Amino acid sequence: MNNRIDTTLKADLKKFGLQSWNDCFHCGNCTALCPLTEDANLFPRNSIRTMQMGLKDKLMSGVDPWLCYYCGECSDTCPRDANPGEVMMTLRRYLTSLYDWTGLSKKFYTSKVWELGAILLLGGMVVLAFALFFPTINPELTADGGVRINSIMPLQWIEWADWTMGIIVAGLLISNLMRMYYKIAFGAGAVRIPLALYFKEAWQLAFHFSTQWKFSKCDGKRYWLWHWLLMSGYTIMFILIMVFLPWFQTEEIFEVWHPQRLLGYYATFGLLFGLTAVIIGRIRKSNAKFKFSHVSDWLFIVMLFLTVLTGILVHFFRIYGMPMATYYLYVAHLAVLVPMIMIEVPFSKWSHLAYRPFAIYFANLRKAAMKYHEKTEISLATT
Amino acid sequence: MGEIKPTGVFLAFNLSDLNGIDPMELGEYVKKIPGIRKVWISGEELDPDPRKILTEINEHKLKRIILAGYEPGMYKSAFSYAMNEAGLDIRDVGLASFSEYAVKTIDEAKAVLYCTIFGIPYPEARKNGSAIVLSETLVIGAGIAGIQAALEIADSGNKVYLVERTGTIGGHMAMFDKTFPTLDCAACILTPKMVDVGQHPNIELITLGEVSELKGSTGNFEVTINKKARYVDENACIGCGVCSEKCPQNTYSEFDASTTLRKAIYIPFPQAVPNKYLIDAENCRFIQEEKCGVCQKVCPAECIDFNDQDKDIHIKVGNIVVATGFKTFDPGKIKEFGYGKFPNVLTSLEFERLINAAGPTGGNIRYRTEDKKGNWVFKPKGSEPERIALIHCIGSRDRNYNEYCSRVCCMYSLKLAHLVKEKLPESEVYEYYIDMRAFGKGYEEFYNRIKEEGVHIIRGRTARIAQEDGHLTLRTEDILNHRLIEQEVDMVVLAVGLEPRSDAEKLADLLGIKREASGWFLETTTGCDQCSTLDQGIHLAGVCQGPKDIPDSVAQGSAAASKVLQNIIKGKVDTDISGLHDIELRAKELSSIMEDES
Amino acid sequence: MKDSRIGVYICWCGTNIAKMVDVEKIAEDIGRLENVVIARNYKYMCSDPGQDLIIKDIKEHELDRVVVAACSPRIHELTFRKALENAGLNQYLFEMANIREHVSWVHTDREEATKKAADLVRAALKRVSYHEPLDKLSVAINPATLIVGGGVAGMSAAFRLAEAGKKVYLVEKEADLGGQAARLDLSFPYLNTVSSFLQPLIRKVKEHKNIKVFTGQSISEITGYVGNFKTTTGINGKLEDLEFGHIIVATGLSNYDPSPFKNYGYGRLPDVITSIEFEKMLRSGNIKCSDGKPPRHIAIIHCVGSRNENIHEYCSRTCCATALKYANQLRATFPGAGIYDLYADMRAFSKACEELYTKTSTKDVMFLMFDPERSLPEVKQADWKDECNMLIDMHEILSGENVEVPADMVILMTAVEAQKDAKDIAHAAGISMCGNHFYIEKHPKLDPVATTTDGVFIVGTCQGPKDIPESITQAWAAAARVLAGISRGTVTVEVTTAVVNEEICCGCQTCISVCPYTAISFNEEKNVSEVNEVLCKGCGTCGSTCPTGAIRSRHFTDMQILSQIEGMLNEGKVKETHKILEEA
Amino acid sequence: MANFEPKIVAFLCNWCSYTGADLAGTSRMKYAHNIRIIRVMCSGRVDPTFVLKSLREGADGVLICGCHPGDCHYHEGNYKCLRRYEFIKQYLTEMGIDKKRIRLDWISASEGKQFAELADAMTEQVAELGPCRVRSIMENVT
Repeated sequence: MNNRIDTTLKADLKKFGLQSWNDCFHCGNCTALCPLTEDANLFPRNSIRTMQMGLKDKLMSGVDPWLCYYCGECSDTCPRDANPGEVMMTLRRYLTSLYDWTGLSKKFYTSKVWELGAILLLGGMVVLAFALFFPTINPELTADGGVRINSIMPLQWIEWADWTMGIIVAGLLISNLMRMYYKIAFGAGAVRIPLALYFKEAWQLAFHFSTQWKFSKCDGKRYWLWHWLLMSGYTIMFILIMVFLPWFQTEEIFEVWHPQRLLGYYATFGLLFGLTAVIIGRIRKSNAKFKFSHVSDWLFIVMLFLTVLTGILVHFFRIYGMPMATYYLYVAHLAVLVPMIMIEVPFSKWSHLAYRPFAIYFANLRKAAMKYHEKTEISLATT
Repeated sequence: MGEIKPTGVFLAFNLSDLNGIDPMELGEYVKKIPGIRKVWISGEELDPDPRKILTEINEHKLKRIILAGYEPGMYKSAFSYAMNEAGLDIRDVGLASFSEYAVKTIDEAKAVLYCTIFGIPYPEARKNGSAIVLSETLVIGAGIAGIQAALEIADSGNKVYLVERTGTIGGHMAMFDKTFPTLDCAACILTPKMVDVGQHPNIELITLGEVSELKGSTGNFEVTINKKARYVDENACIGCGVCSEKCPQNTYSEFDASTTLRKAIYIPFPQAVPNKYLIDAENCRFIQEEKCGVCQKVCPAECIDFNDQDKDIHIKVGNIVVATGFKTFDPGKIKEFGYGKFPNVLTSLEFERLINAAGPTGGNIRYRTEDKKGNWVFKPKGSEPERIALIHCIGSRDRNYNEYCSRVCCMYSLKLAHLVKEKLPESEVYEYYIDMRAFGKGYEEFYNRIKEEGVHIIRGRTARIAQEDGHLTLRTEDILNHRLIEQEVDMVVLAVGLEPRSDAEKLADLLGIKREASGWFLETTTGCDQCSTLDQGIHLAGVCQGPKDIPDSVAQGSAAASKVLQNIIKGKVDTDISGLHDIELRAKELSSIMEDES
Repeated sequence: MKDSRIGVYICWCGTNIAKMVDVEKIAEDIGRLENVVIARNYKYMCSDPGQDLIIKDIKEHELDRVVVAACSPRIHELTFRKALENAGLNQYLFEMANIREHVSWVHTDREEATKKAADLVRAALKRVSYHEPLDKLSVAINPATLIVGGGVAGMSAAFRLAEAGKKVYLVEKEADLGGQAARLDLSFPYLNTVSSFLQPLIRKVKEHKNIKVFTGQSISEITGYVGNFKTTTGINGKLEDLEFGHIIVATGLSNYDPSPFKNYGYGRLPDVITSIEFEKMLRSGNIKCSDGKPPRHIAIIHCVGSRNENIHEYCSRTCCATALKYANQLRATFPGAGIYDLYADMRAFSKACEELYTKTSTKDVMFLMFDPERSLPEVKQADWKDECNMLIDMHEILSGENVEVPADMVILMTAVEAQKDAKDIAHAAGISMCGNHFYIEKHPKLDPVATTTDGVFIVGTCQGPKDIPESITQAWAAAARVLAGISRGTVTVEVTTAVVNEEICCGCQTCISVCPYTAISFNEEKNVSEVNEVLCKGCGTCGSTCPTGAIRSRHFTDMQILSQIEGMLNEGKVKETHKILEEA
Repeated sequence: MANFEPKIVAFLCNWCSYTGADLAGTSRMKYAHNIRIIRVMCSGRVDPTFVLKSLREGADGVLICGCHPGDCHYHEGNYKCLRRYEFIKQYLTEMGIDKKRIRLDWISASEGKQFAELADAMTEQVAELGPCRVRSIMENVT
């Protein structure tokens, strides 16, 4: 069955921030220039071609867009100013929305109203919750003059809220990942993957997740470092508050070198540094990958930045015993934190944190599977 | 004058081609012309969708539509479609194309538009009497196009001044080895023509000369040519070459595209015309610091004069043919290819010299090496490269450099590939292209022949070249076979594109020729005319008007000559009025005359 | 052999010759030989004093032949010939020995070099005594010109010549002027209207007092040679004889009929049309499918009949840019429609065409690439549930996918090919054709408009596919040639031509068969061959094939060359009373 | 055959080969001095009698050069020459003269170097054959 040329896809993609879809005349410069490409993954050109021809299925069953870390070199040297890097970025947004079964992701990506609305709504709910359950707060200080952070709301409650949020997010992410896996493993041009391989290749996940190794192959090691700081800081913080909240958010203020604080500080630093770098980059448009900023890009950065900022303030206020400020900021902190996690992680930009390593994993699986099949065929032929 | 049908004018501009012309102002101007019912400006009043146009036509009861702009034709079919729907005669869709008349100012734009509205060809309206034409002609640039033009005119018994900025005529063609697709050697077919020029009684050859001033008017130009000092008496020099033998100063040879060294006193190449030596002052030790002077001592004909000065030559001519040619793109600009960093990454022109029988290695393909003095040169001895890659579209079809297609690179690359196969049958040759533009007579056949010769032809633009231990590695996507190639080769030839000469702008201003955004001289495409500029006495020939291969340049050289001959034989040439008001009056007058006739 | 009074001059060329060749010795030895009146050596023979020396001697010593041993004749033969003329001696009574390029510059052993130089001088000496005075032959040129073909090229040439005040006969096969261009709506790359310059041109040509137009006529036979051609043609029956000096052939091309391609379904599917048919739609503004509806999807297919071994191997050159032009016009007409361009290689090479290509791709025109050698697209009827009339199956090679392209209208960019009657004109005017019946130019590089027959030029698309500007440029190029020829008034013919000695010609006609210029004709009643000196280029091939030696190629006669060989290999006869003139 | 210096007559066509030989000179390429050049308008002009005459007059070898096939200034003169060349070789062999004494080769106007090499090669080739005895025989006969 031939696949039909589809002209509607590009219109769809424009909503996801596609600049121009047809500038590319397929000289293959981008693909050859990119240090991450190999025979099995000839992006960006191939993805661009698929996009141009509107071959949706092929697009969905492919992982290529996730393998691109957007160093921007292809866009700088493209003879037709077709901006391959940005196209790949757009495709990632598009794929994210495809993987998401709730359809919210598409809404958030394609309409500012929806995204902002959702954020405000969640933020409002948090504030409301506090206002409803704890209209009055009696400021208490610890013996050593710190603010009793948990007297605003019992840690238990927070933890419960925390867990529920965690479960929802996890649920969404996992279900979406399943969909992604399904599309890739059984979509157009899929290869049958023997079970053993899943385990053999599993280490890829952890490795690429923790190191972003492929990114470091792109021209600027600098960008990789920024990105890694940001990402590691985020992850640590994420785990601390999601999993180890009781251990992290303690009444007593430990010594500076206490791992709780060190970890906290590291994460904060990583986030702050990475964010600042990105913000400056995007404002200055210093590099091709920063030239075009979709709403979702900005929103995410801003919210993360606010979260970090409020977090830091809360931290210092409570150390220096300023109860009310601490409590109000704590509420504010949660009011940005919650929507950020609830929206960005499963539906928007931050989901690539999950998709990318899995994409690499799946890509390798496929490669391994192909090799495997070849081998078996050969052995069959020989016998 | 006759009544103008109710007309709508559509000003088809997009921001890219405004050229400093303000559509609003133009719109205001047009509105005042009687009979103009409606004026739209593209994008703002109307985006040309046939349905919208149709309603507009009906609403304003229009019978006729004029589209104006640089490429109004882009929208024409939309309007003719609407006109047809409205049951009107689509011949009433008129175009006022600014590109057609090389319009650059608002007044010209107005004039063109005005003429179109009155149904008068703009050139007709510009015409204003005629001027006597002097029979002498100036040809600027003695490449193949210039030579051709000069010979045509001189053969018909008219005086020609042929000005060449370098020391010899022949231009780029003289540097080539073979010519595609026939593979006959450039020198053998060109040198006889050069000799003709040298010996022609009607051609006065001025080498080392550059036009420095233009006075007078159409048909009677007063040109000043600045002739650089040669330091060698052209009439006395017998071309024995003793001076050059003895000269101690080495420098890169321009004629050999810097693939080899020449002396400070030199002759560009053995068959140079005039076949006389010259001193390049920058490198002459005597002229620089009063030392040496050996050549003067050894010259048997005593024709060397260090006190020679630049001098101005004043001539009067009736026609000028501009054939200043091109320069090749400097691939050093593209950092990914490491040209200038890796010795065996060559430009096609360098390679052209390398494989030339009269080149640095006598036509043997050798590695480029560094000599004792640190110059990069080719030595006849030494080993041969076994794998050679050619990369197309260097600096062409690339918005970072030149967007246009240089037209000749595909074919000359195929030619080079063939020559390599001929000289090194065992070698592997790789061609990396984007679109194979084998368009000319016998070109496609040649392309097929090369394919059969076992040259690897790969669709894909090489992205970067890396050098490890002498080998060069090219990273390319083999698009048609869906794979990446990391090809290791010994030598890379960059098919560099053509660019306007660096002094093109100066000359253009001097002669009042207009230029494209890309820098090539702009012809008035009136009647698909490739040779003429707005001045009836100044003509274009060869690559200076846009990339061309040899036969096209030759043809254009002759074509320019034919216009010159027409002017000379007629004895007079049309002169133009430029003032907007005069043109308006003229157009009105002409249209009324036409009324009377019909 | 009759006595002759020969002067021999050996040139030093500074040290260039003298260094490697003992010029004094040679002069001395040669001076001893028969018929040598005087033998000198001088520093620079080519210099004015050197030439004066020769002139003086010719006058003083009544020399009737001159030999100069110096550089290559290709450099200075003319110089010395002029000197002879100035001295009142026929310039052909001169021979040059090349002892620089062929001796002093290429040898290292002075003794041997001197020997060789001497041999060459003796050879020249022997040869020159057989030289005979020759006069340049010149024929008057008829200032009128015949132009065959009234398309853009033909008319441009005609108009240029006429403007220069020359008579032109313009013969057009069709009922009206205009040719292919008249079928076009817009021209690429700037999309200007063709008619805006074509119509005025037609009018000007028709009205011009120097142009006589014959429409609906074809040329059957042309007689004569450069400067003096003849033919007969005429309008509605009343024939008239035309005489003209030059012929410009601008017969143009015809369009390929794509019916043989089953896969495109031309003729079978109503909405598969050729580019020419589409141009017609554009000119009428009425772009509709056969069912009268506007198309929702339009596909343009390149290289139909071009770049195809079975039909035309060549590239038709203009289709790609034309396709881009169409794409733009279609986009303007149908803003919402899907436009697909199925190409093989995008050959947008002309000025501003690459830019047109870029512009087109920004207008949502989808470019799909196929491989003309492996798999051609296949157009098939769609079934009712597809929202389009046709579907095109193709292997898209940039993605490697097999895809289906929807289409309501398919435009085939058909190849161009030589005129059906190309052969007749070629035969009449003496033009040679290549395999695909396009005319062959004299030299593909340096003489793109001339042919091997003097006075006959080929311009425009009869020589190969071209766009309008290129055709016009060629037309003018030819016009330049013609104008130059006319203003020279006469054409001087190579005198080193062949002549037939009718006494010994046996009438075997071998010469006729070998002559590349059909310059030799057979005289029936005399039963001998006759050479047309105007057509003869003096290659001498006939001379060397003539069994009886009846044909001599002047200035390269057997006697001259044989004696040259003799002189070269023998020590010449020394005259009894030899006296050596010492140098002045 | 110690230091035997053969005499070789070379017929060069005016348009390609002679120019090529000139180029060899202008670019100062050194080659054997045994070559004696005679200019003809076209290699097609080379009449078998020229070859025989040369040998008769004491030449040890004859070299004929023309434009490359297809490049002939007179379209196909060089092809005619090629045919004749085959015939001459045959004829010489029948007369008991080694056909290696005659050689036909293509030299374009740009191939000065090639001409020099050809000249050397030809000289060597003829030198190996030793002197041609045609002349002496003829003189004894008469």
